[in-house]
Amino acid sequence: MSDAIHLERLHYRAGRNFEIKELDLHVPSGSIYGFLGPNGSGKTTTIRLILGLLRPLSGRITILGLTMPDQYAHILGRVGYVPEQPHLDPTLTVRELIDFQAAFYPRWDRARAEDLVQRFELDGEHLFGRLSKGQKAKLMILLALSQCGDLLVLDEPTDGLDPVVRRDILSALVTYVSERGATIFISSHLVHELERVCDWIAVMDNGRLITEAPMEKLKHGTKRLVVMNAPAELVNPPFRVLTRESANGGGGAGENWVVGDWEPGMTSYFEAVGASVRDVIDLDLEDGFVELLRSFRKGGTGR
Amino acid sequence: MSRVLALVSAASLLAAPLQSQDSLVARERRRADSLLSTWREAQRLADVADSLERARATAGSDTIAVGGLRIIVNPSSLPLREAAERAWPVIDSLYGSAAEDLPRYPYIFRAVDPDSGVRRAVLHVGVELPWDLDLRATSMVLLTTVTPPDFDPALADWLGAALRPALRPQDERAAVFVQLVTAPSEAVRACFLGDIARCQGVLQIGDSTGSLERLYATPAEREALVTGPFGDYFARGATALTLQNCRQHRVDACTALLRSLPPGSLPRPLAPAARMLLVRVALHAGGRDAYRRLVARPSATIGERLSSAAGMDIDSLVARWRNDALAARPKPLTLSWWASFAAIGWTAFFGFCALRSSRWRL
Amino acid sequence: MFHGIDPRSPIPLYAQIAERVRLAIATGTLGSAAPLPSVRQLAAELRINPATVIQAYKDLEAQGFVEIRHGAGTFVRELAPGRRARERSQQAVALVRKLLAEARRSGVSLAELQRALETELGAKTT
Amino acid sequence: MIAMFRAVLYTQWKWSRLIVVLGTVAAFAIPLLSLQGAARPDRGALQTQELLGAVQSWGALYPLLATALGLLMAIAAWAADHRGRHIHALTLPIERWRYVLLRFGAGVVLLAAPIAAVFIGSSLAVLTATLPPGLQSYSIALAVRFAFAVFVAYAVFFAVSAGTARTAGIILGLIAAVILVQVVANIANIDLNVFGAAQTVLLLGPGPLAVFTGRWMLIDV
Repeated sequence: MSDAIHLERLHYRAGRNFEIKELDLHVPSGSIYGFLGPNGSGKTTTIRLILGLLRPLSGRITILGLTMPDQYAHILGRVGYVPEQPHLDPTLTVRELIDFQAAFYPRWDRARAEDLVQRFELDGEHLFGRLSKGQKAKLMILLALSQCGDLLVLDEPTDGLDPVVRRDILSALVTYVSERGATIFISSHLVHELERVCDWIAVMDNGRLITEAPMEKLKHGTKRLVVMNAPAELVNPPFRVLTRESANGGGGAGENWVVGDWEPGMTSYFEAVGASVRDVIDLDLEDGFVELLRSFRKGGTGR
Repeated sequence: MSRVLALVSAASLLAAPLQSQDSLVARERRRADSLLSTWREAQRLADVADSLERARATAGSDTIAVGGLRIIVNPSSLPLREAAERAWPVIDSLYGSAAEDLPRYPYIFRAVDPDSGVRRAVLHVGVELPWDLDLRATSMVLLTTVTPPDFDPALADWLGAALRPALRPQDERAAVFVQLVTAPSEAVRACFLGDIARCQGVLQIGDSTGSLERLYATPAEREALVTGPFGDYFARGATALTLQNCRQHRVDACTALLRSLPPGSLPRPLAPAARMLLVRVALHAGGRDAYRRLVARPSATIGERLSSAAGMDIDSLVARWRNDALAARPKPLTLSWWASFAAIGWTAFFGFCALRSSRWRL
Repeated sequence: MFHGIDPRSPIPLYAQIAERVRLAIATGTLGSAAPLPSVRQLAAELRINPATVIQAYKDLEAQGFVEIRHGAGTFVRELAPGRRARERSQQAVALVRKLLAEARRSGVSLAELQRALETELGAKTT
Repeated sequence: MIAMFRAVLYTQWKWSRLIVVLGTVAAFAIPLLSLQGAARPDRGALQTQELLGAVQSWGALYPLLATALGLLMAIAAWAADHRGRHIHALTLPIERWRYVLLRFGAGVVLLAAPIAAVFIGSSLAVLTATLPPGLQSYSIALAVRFAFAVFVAYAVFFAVSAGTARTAGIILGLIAAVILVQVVANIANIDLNVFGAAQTVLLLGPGPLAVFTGRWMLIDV
């Protein structure tokens, strides 16, 4: 069980209109795990379930090998959390907040905190309420990193921040990972950022997990094909057909397909069924993500 | 001869009115006598009516006799016998040998159902008791309604209350202590500090002349007395002006006003409890016949009667009274231990509620 | 040396990094025994996953370009003289191949491509 | 554990500084003001009664001050958490009951200042004033009663403000239920005196408010 976060058949319902059913999530420890999904897809809810802020109806949650919610105090001691909205008290100054957090975390690294204060150019005597959005985000990251936790759970840490602040935060995160070998669980809908940093990606929509795969497999496994005179029905293809449209104005039987789990050698399959692949176009993570979502919403195959 | 005749006629003329005067006087006397006889007749009739009423009230009810107590009551479930057995020793210890005359003053009770609405014959003699009283309440009734044997008016006036056994002697002594400390009169404070003579003055057991000086010596007291209880009494009429002067701290005006009060209406610095305690101390010191000696000479001054009852001179009696009062400082009404435990308990309880009600998760 | 790394391109990041290092070695900007930036430093600078940098360095070591001394860092190996020339010609071939694929996709015929090359090269040599 | 308590204490102090300082000054001043009258021997024997009257009237301020301190400190304790919807507190690595205990303890420690001020104030007042004969000072008893009043008030309001709207609703529901029962009893003229019972339970007897309704006399017989 080397997973930092292990969710099994998680079931949670909030009111009538939102529900998480049969959620299985495995975050390998030491990885940077991206958690993609449109707004309102249950990302924040999942994070709150992971941190024990919410109690699921059923399902097992194992964080860093400890079961939640029984040992939630120990778990939280080793997890750094940065929420979507600042959750710190605006009437305390930066220095006071740092001292407050320091008292609660056994492995608090005062040197790292001081270093980050310098690097993020934060003014110790400034009231948290009066900090800018970027400074607040930096302070929360600072607090999370200074805890020297084995797992960082970040809920859209760089959302709505200017590139300079984002760059500082990302480099601080990456430095931390390389120094401590910690696991990072980033939920975001800034695909480029995740593409750059993550080595695992999960996509979630409307409370259900669409796919969970290493970045390379997900990114290179999704291709757009220009296929000529393809047969209507395909008999158990080695790849997954996400969407299939007839090319507009391509003349004849040209079709645009988007396929998942694509391996380079699979064009041979088309020759076997008498079709031909005129072109294989690579998709970056964003296009792949959009296609995945679209096919999923049209009721395509789950995984 | 004529002058003599003239004198005689003049005298007779003069005497006529005198005679009529005499006849007037005689007539007046005759009328007074007849009034007196009709008054005695009425008195006799009243006694007869009383005895008839008494006979009617006591008709058909049995009599309980315990020690000197006689209780005439209609048959009921009231535990009168046991109550009498508990009350008699207390009464006997108070009145001592005089308790033997108590049978002359029997209790007359009528046990009634407190809830019933039926109209009952109005009873002019005796007391109606609800028949569901428990033992303690019944003995309490016996103690509080005993008629002190041959209790003369002079003693009653001075005491201000009937002399009956004290239900809670300790509270009475504590009340006296509080009065000695808080009474707004220099004399009382001096008595509290040990001046036995001032104590006697305040207890008003000596001669009653010059009481104003003795009881309300300082100007502040007199002014407080005038502007306080007698404020509106003096406000009307001629005394309004002197009242105004008295308010401007002119002590002579205040003194004049107080002197103008009818005798005996000067408020007493000490409440009846103080004098009651003095009598109890005297009876206690005097032994069994103390009460009899106390009521023996109604014409003597209170001081003499008390000292004869107590069998000691008045100064040492008052000194003993003062010591008793001072020894009875009331227990300070600070936080009792169970209240502190209750407070701690409630604090812990609400602390626990805070835990239960605080948010364990979002 | 590593500017312009594009995470969105289909070529994986570790491949791009390895490419840039080989190019640097080929053009001589990285002399023999020159140190490469540490994993932590490069990852922080490019804001990419340290694992990606490690993989890139491992590939380079497999191809014999660099040598990873544990604890001391990564250094360029001593290359045989011909190796740099061969590396450069491989780079040229890769470039040409990319050019041809691009031409085909945009429908340019081989003849036109050749004429454009001569005019460009001609302009360059005169 | 000590470090955590110090951290919580510091934040609590920062939020309730004003309350504690004002409370301490008031708690120190009331006993002194109540004994002002003692210094007028010219009133002679009247001084005793006037002094007792003054002490009695000033005495009524103690329970009010105690309630106010309890209420404001409880609000200060939970205001920040409510603003942040408890997320920060719930992500701290300690059990919830330990966190609530720390908050409660911090409040109690801070409330010690006004309590000490009452004791010091009353002792000072008693020393400086010349009491009429027969009267005694009860500064310790007063301070102890004040302490209990403050702690009970703090505990009550701490419980209420710690809770969610749901618990506040429950409490209000309870009160409404009691009123309803009383009204129904009156209509059906059942002999049921709920208010009387509630009053005896709460105020007299060992109820939570008994400590408030006692005698707040610094000077007494």
